[in-house]
Amino acid sequence: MNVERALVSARGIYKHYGGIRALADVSLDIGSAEIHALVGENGAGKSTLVKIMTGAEKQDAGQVMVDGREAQLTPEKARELGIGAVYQEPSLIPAMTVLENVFLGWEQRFGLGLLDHRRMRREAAAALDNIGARIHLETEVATLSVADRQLVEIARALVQQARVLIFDEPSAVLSGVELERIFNVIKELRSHGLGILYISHRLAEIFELADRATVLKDGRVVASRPVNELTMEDLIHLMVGREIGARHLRPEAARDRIVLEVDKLALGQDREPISFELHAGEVLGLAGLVGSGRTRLANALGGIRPARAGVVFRNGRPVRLKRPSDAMRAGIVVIPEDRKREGLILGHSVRENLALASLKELSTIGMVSAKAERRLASEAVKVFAVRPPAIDVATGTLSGGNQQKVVLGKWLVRKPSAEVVVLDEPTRGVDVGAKYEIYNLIDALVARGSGVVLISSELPEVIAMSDRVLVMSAGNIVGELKRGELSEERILRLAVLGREHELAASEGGGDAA
Amino acid sequence: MRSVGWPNHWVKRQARTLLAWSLLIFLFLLTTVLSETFRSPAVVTETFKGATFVGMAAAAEFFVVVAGGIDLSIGSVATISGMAAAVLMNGRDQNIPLAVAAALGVGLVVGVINGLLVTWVKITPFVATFGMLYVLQGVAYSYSVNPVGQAAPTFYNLYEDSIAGVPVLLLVMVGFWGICWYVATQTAFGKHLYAVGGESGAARLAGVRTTRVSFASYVICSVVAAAAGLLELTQTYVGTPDLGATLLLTTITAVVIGGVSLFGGQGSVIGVLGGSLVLAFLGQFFDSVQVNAFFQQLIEGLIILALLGIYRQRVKR
Amino acid sequence: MSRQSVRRGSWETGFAAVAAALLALTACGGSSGTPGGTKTYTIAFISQGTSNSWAAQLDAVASKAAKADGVKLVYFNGQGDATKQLPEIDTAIAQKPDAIVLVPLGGAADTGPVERAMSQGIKVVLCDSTITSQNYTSLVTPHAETAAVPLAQWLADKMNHQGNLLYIGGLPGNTTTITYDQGFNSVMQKYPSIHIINAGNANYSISTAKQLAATAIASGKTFTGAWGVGGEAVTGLMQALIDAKVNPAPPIGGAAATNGILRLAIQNKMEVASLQFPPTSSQVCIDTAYKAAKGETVPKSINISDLPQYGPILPPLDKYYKPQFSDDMYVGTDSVLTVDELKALNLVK
Amino acid sequence: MKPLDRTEARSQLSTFAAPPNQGGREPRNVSGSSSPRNPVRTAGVVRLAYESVASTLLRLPPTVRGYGLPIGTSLLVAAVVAVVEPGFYRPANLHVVMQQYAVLGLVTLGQVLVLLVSGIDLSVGAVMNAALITIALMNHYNENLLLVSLVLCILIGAGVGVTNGLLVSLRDVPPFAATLGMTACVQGAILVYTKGIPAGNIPTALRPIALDGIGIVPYSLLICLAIGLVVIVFLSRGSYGRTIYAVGRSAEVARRVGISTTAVRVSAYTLCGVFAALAGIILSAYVGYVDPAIGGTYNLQSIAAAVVGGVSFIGGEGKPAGALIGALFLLTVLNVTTLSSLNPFTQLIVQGVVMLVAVSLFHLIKRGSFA
Repeated sequence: MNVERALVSARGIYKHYGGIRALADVSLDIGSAEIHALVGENGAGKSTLVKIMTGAEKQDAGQVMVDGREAQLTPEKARELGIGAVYQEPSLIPAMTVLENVFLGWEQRFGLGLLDHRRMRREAAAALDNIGARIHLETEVATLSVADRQLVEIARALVQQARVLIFDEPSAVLSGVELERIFNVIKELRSHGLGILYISHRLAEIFELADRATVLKDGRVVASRPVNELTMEDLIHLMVGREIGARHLRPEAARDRIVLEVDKLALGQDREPISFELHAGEVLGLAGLVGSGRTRLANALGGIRPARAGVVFRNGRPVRLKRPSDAMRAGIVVIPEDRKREGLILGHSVRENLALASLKELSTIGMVSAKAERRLASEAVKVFAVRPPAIDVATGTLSGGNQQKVVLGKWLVRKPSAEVVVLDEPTRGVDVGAKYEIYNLIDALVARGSGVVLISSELPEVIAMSDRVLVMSAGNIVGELKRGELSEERILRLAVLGREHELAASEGGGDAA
Repeated sequence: MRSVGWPNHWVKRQARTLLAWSLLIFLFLLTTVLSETFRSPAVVTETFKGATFVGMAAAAEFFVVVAGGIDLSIGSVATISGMAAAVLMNGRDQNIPLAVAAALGVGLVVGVINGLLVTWVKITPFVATFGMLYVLQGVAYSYSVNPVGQAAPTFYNLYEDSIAGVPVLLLVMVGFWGICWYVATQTAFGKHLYAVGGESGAARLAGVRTTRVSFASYVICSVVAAAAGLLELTQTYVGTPDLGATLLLTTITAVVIGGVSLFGGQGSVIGVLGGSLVLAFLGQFFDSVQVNAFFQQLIEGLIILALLGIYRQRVKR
Repeated sequence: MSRQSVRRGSWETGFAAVAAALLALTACGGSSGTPGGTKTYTIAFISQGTSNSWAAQLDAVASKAAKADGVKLVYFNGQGDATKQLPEIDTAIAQKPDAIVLVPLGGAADTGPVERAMSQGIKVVLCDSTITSQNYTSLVTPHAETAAVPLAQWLADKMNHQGNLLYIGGLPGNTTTITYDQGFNSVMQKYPSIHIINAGNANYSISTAKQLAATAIASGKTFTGAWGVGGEAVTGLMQALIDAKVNPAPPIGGAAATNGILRLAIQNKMEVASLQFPPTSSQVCIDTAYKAAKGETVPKSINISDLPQYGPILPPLDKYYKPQFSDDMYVGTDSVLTVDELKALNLVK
Repeated sequence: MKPLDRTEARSQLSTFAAPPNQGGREPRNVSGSSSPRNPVRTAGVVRLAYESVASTLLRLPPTVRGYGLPIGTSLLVAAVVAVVEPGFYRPANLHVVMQQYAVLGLVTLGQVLVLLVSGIDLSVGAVMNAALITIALMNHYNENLLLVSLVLCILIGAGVGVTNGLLVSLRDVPPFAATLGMTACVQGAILVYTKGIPAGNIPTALRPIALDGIGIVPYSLLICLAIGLVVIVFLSRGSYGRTIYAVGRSAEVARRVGISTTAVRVSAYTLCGVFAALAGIILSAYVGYVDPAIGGTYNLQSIAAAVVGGVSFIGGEGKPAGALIGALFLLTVLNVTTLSSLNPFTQLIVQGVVMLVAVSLFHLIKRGSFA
């Protein structure tokens, strides 16, 4: 694409953070009516580029051109020039209303700074309507679901007459219907002539959505081509620089011993109680849309948010799960979805994070043994292949994948080791290399006889890893699929439509879409 | 979780403000029932007038607190601005404009310094304004330990004058609170204050100039505090270095009773007005009903804790 | 979310219930009749309020005096806080009392409200401390300025008019502090050989005074005399000298005499000259206000120190010290209140 | 040729001098001086001075910055004091400083615990007052109850702390407001109980705690340092310390590893209350006379000491040892200004300015930048 036609283009961007190179000579064009995908492993520099193109950070060298002219971007300037962004971590103020958030930093006013409430209300309502979002304007954002928050952010970009819209991994927090909705919105926006920069880890999405893909690796552009000239293998190759062979399936677990039995666990009002069993050496996939109750179930098992009723048996004995320490005592471990908020203390060193769940074991008369702690941390760093393998660096400086390894390490180095491990989206926001290391870890877990519950929105991952899959929808388990029955369509159909439809569909001959 | 709004979302959002005002109405009724002396318009009017100084200082503090900061120096700003105005007025009407300008100028200078210390040098607001408190007190006392200056007659008559039976002071206050309400709710800047106090990172991404906003909040705070000191001069006639010393805690109490979250990002001007009136009417309650005065502070404390217990603040993550 | 709103609901209900109950309760005891016959005068007593033991004794004496005079005393609690007391004066004016007795907290700041009261024909008696203007009915106080003179003179003489004088200040800006300093300075400027070492302001706090004095004493300077503004400063000074084992202790001057200061002085054989700054003066204040309310002419200024029972306290101190009473009792309070009344104030051991 | 503004020149120069792909250097030195979001165009000279200090400090190796600088700064302060006010080092004065330090140090230790769990305690002064009143009233008639009264003081401190902690952790009340309300309650209760006249005695048997000691070192200081040592050790090495830091930095993560955040918070406030009560006892012993406003300035002083010593308001940042040094620094400034026989009002200004400069310097050392 030539520069004249591009709405926004980056030219030879360099950026360093404290001696670490984030971007080097990166150039990129976003044209009108184009969906441009930006892919790359974690730490490849995608987020940095987004920050620079939205004015949130300043490049060390290079230029950002808008309509062919060089622009000194600040967040306000970028907005004025029509560059909008939907961030991975929502940039909304929870305590403020939808309306206030949509127009934050872009308030429409009469003279004297008086706000034109009527006009803002009208425009916001129109924008939300446009993308099919049914959200009340006076609702406090704190009470909205993640998907709705993203819609609010899109509405925000729309009222600000953005011509270029940057999506920073929306699919990381969405799944299924919600994602489909966002995709439709994005395509609709393209048809109106907007330029879209779409960032994602999920390569399948790129092929569904994008016109063009740019691959970043170690802060450099390694390729920028139209999507129809690319295959999935090409993309993976470009991103990681090596082929990753298809994972071969683990031999099916011998389902002899039940390590966890969940009996009529009530997760909320108007929800059917949930029952299932988990065997030693088994990976039980838990699929479903975001908000289908998967995380709620995980939190109930971890004692993080106790269930309202029901019993959980460990090795046949009922256990109380009123608080996290109960679960820890019962040998149940829940690896949380949101590692930055729930999994790690970013200001702590890797060693301190790793030791956090084992404080009691490491202490005698209230004093933590420095030697035992170092031993534990060094061992974990080695076993979980944390890079760099230093135990005294601040956890916040690690990449997403390595942070995730620290979270896993924190829970899995505990002695005695947990027999039940619940992994909530363990590979979200993790680069391809780290992903496979995490899969190997799951293999190792089941090999030593633990039962694993794997919650994931990435269906290929669920299918490849699981011995059995439970599908949840609206807080209920709507179906169980054995290994032989697993396919993306079946899972998705269950997740979206619920049990009756699945039955009806299969009776009617199974003409799946 | 419902994504469609409730019909009572307004009540929910304004719950704290409503609570403060309910308390005020309750106090008002209680005092009316219990005390004969209170059933006089003059007494009620005086109580309202009595709330102006603390109320204005509370409004000043509101702007900083809602933007996520705190200003411990407002008492000394009010003191110094009052002294400066009294000295410059020196009892002469023609000096009023100069004196008013100087008093507000004092506020401006202190506000700019506070703002710079917090946003540029990046000292915790608590410590920056605490240090400022020391410095300003020292400056005030170094200038004079004795009362200084004299308010001009036209100026101090503001306290007693009335237009069509309505005290001028109350009109001034209605105007003042109106402006504060306007700035906080009807302007973009007001929205930005809440945004910066609520989630500064998100506000920055949304294009709000967060540094500028929190800087401005300190400037506004000090200027309004200076205006409060100026207004107090209508009541006292002379400038004195020891007046604002206890203002700080009273002010913060009013802000807290008014339902402003000290975590920032939540609260309303009308709530703060309610909070400062609650304090004034609570004092009036004790004076009118002649209850054992030793209980006053305890009851004040219990009210604060009870309200805070009811409010349940949203903790920032 | 739902759990939270349920909770909030129950709090609100509870709050409303308590409020309603209180309203109902208080509604019963509201009315009170106005006595017929002779006019009952109303005096608004704007006190320093619930802040320190001096104010508490002042209040107790005032209410006793009001009963004796048959006047209705309306009490205003200044809570020891000038900003809180200021608006109370104007509310008091709005209640149109026959007279106001004001114990000024912000002496300078109270100028405005007092002038407003006077302009409405309300008699204002200033009790124990003055304001900046001269526009009031009567001022009842030991004349701190003149009363400080004999004490300062005593101290200067004891120092043989030379050497270092350890000075602990009061509350800057406070009228009593200012007038007191004037009296002190008027004496000391006659003696250039006396070097005043200012250790700082104690803000009427014993513990601050003690810490300042201790630091000054530790600096190694020798002091031939010491002066404290306020009873708290004197007490802190004495404690510091005692604890630092300064022997012999330099002579000490300053107000105001409590039983405790006398006890310390006698027990440790210290020479202390002090001033009666009696909380009992509120009796005179109320009486004066009553007379003024009745329309009698009252003197513009009543110097408490001129009254025979309120003179300066110079060594020997034995005749002033009352071991049966507690440290907090100001010298002279027992001359007005009975032992039972003192007991009720925690003042009897 | 148009004369260049100094900062402008600098930034232009550095753009050429340090091509980004060379790496290694901190980029903030390059772009920091001309950030467009800066609220004010700052005077170039001040800024330059600032940054040269900042970059000098930054170039020091981390170990020097970690241990060397605090020690170096302390030595520097000690040297400055020796020149400005040599009287500071007189044994008698050191004795007085130690007596006063025991009180401030203890309160500061408590305050640090609360600050570390992202709280703040403004009720320490009230607890100190309550301690003094308790001792004075219970020993008014006889001194047999001394020990009982001391235990009661500690219980009161603990009670206030527990209430603060519960308000903060169970009802999510902002700590500032909760402890402020608590102050009003405690002071109010004192008033109601004493009717404004405390009228008791500080028993003479209590006084040696603060007045006597080994050489010039009073027992009170030994108590303070012993407690300080325990706090330092437990915060750096103990599992309790780990839970405190974890809760302060991320309560949610802490909760998920089975730490009861409520228990940790409440314990921090409780210890703070207990330390404040102890400080109240020691200060009572030191003053030796009933002063119902004994705790007056300790709320703000203890917070200032902690912050000067590097404890942050956001929780989980800072060390008790630093706070103890901060308290020493603060007390030294107060002592030296008192000794200096400056005008007391000038003393106030000096104290304020020194505090601001000290905190700024600390930030400078820690972040290495003012940008």
